[in-house]
Amino acid sequence: MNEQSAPVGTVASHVGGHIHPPPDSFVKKYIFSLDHKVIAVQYFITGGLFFILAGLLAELMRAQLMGPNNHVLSVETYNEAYSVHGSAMVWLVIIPLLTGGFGNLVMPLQIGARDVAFPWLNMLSFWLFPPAGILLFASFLFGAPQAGWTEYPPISLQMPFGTSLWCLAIFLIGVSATITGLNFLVTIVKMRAPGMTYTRMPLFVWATGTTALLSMIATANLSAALAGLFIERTFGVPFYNVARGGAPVLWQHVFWFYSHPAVYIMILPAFGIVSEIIPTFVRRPIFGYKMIAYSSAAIGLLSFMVWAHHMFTSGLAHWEQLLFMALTMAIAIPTGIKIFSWVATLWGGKIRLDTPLLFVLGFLSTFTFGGITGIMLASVPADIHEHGTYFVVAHLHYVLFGGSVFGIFAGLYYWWPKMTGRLLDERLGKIHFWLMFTAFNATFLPMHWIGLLGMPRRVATYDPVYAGTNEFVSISAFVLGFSFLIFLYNALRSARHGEIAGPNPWGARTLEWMIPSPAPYYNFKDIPIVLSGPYEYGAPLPYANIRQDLATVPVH
Amino acid sequence: MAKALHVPSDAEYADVSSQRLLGFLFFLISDCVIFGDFIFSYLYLRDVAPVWPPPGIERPYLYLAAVNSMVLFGSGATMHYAMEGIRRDRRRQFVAFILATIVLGSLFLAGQAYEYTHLHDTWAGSTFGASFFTLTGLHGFHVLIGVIYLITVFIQTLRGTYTQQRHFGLTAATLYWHFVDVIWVALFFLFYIY
Amino acid sequence: MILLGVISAALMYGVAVFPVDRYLPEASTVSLPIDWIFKFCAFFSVPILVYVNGLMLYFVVRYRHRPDEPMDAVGSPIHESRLLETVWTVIPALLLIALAVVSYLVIPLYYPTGQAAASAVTMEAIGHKFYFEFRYPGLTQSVMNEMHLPVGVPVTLDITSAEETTDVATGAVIHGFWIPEFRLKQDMIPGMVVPIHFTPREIGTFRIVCSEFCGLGHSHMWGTVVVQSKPDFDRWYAQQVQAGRSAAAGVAPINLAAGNAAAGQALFAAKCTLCHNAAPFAQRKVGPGLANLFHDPAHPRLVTGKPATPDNVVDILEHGAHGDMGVMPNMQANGLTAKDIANLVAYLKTLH
Amino acid sequence: MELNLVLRGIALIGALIVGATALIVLRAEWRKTALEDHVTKIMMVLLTVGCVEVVLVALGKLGRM
Repeated sequence: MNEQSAPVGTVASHVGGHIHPPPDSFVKKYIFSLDHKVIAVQYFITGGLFFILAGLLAELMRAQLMGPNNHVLSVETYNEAYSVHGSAMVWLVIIPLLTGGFGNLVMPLQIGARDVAFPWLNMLSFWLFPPAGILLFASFLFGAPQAGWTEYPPISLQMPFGTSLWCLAIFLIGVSATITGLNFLVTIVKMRAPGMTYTRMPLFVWATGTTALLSMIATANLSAALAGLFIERTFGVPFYNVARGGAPVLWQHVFWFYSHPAVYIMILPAFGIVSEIIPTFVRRPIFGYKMIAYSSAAIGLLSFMVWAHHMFTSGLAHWEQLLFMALTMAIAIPTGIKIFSWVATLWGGKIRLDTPLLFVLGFLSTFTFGGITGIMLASVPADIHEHGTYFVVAHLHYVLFGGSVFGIFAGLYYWWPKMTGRLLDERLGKIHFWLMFTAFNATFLPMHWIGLLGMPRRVATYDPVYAGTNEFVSISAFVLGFSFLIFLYNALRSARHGEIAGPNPWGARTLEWMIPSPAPYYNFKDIPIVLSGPYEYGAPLPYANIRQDLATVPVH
Repeated sequence: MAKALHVPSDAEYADVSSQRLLGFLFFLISDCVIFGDFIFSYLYLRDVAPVWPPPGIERPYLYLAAVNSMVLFGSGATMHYAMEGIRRDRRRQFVAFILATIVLGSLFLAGQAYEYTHLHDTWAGSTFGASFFTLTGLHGFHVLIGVIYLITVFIQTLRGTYTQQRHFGLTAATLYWHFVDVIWVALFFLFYIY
Repeated sequence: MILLGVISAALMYGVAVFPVDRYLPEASTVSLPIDWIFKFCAFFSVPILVYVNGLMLYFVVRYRHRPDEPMDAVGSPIHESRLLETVWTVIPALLLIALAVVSYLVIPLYYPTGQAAASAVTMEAIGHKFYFEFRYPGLTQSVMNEMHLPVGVPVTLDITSAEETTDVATGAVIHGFWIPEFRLKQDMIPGMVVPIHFTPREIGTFRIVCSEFCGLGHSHMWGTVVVQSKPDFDRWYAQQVQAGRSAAAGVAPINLAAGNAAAGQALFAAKCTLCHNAAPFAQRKVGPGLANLFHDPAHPRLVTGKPATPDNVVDILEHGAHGDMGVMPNMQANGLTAKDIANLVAYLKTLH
Repeated sequence: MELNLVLRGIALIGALIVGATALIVLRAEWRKTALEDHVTKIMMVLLTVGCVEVVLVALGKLGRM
């Protein structure tokens, strides 16, 4: 405890300076931990397990779709598989990993705080998450949901009890995400180290802050919508059932009012990760810091106003179609600004092509493509043809897989040493990247084509004219699944054989690298004082109260 | 162990309170969104219905609701004066007004219960009933929680948990109670006036 | 930069001349502007994709950290460039505005507005579990799954979903009405009628696909649209009028004795197994298992409440039924002839 | 109909008192600047709106039976 010396000067009364006592038992240290870094690891492990389960469901689906009229799965099981796959990937994998995982691991460190504002709520958020996942997968025992992750009524009102479990599971996740959002937002507003103005915050913090706001507001709405669906299913309260005066399109409105912001909840943290990794490996300041930061905020704001672009074929009034089309196109502009700024940062750098940057470049390539197809979907007449087809399936995987999941892996390779103290193997990492990148494109690129030609989504079989393409897609999907095993091996291997990382293996300049790896439970011995922005490569470190002798040179 | 007994300084208390206040306001915002979702549902269902309320459905009794609203709004005013009592260290003012608030809140719940039992429509009976009972029920649940919350902070205050300087729990309870009031302003308009 | 420009230009040219019609016929008038919009997007996307990816690769190679450089070498300290940032904000914005304007102009083309709608023939398309029903003006009966249209005649299609029963468990669902070759899609939403407007411009047979998940039969919910010349269409229409009259007069008799169990088994596999197992009652899919249909002491009565006799089963096969498990479509919806029904009953009799 | 009049009377008088109180509180709070004071101001404005609703209902100008 001697290390935990009394902080000095003005810093003592700063809110980031408070600290909870050190954990004194196994349970408090690893299970009901209040430490944001331990909670982050808990999110990573739990989310990783659900990623494997949901991924296996995807492989089963692709096995069924190897050929037309296959009978690997029954039609019912196939419907259940894609519904649970989608729900789990969105709510049990991407959102918890990016917000609960990276947000918890990195954000408090980057703002120079000793924990989040409400550590106990943080623990509660996490412990709502495994039960939600178990409920969702337990729904298979009672007839899992079949109507996709969107669960449009009236069909979702007609399904067996599993759909009610789905409602409960996602409700729990919703509560968890709302609490996390609230917690992070207070943390970012109140607990930044002295001198860290909003425009000196690392870009990941900007992204996490915007995400937190979206989580807090949009996810509360999701909880309400799910409660509506649940009480209609359980007590027959008429909201969505036409026969009782309800309106199925109402669900689409309230669902997408959550789920479009949710798309940005899933991508903004990945933007943040990319914005951290690029300057570190390019060894120069990020190009257009303010534009990237403000575009995050703009995306956050606009994301609440575009939900009905998922509903262009749901009989909206013409003015609604026009309004939502225009707003959707508006949101493409800040997204474009980010992409162009990242590419411009590469100019004139001293680029080290390590695995994290490799994943970021993969992200840029695939996400840009997903963004472009997004614009095609935003135009109402084009969407009339593309809606509900494999084109949409391809688009959303380019954004959520090519975007979020590539971002997650980039972040994992980047912050793994901070989390565990050891580096992941570079060679295995590069093999993982190339295999994943190639298999990803081979899996999802052809889907655009068959979607445009007339293959609808959510089908267990299809017109035999698409057989060849589907077979190719399925084989690629199996290779894609295999590529994750390389990562799994690499991760397990690093526990024993991984190179010891040291505090700052990449020579980065944000605050999380200014302390030992893994970070001690109190994070900062003294709360640092921030003197300027975090990406001034070549200048002296902009921190007081930090050991100045820490190297900011990459170790390899 | 020494840590656990640590008594925060005034500055620390102010810092922690400011965090909690912000967190509490964010909680109220997200709660507001939940009400907002069901209000949107109500307006949407009303918009697509050919006639409103649906055929055969009677609206609840207006003037009882008016008196009941007045009771709830009155409790908002008394809660404010209870809070003022703490801020100015006038204990008896605090006790009198918070008790008045608790009584008025319970009266509102009683009025609500009377209204529920005398309506012909039910929760699952029609789209009107669905929205009406979901929204007012959710609100009534908030009032109930609020009454329990007020009783809790009242007892805590009697035990000396809160003082003139340190009373974040009471601030939060007051804000929560005002919030519940203000939600009713919207619900009263939607179900009895609009 | 120049190389990337050349690649972009080549690809843009490729997009511009891409023969969409060869891969997916542009069979309705609105398919042309919709494809044009798609090409517009693709055309301007090409340079964005080429430059983002190309510059990324070029920079990574050109500005790589070379082994002879010191470990702490850093790159250019430039933070921003107002000019560049303005350029890459304004140009995409202008392109998006152009796209929005074009889209705005195309939207009215597939909704019945103005004069075009006035001259159009109005029909109804209704989604069922799991087939499409079409109602023509002047026909007393509906046409199932196969829509016939005369080429070149404007059509307004009122699209909705059938409210099969008022019961929640078996009630109406949302279907999607999609004709890929027409580039037209509209969700079939119970309680809502949404009209769309188009003119077929090519003769041929095209698919109708359900594009919104609607239950177990969704994967198989296909129909066809047959676009014919005006004389062919008139001939078909006259036949339908005739069929309607004879239907009103009474259906062609079904000769149960002539039923062929082997043919019935093939039919059962093709048409019935989506919803029914050839297994005991309890092994239900959408409907019950049918193995002991005529010999099940636990279920002596059919869904119609009548005894399980061949004649009453024929009745269900002909006219369909509404039950607590779901809806059994009628013979038109299932595409069955009188002979098919006889074969099916013969097959069902052989099951124990 | 007696009951109607009694209830309307109670609602009218009560709402006038509460509304006036809310305005007085609003005036007293107006110059304070802490976060919770701003929130209180918003709440008091909305409370006044609520009282106006009740007054108008009691006077028979608004409301549906």
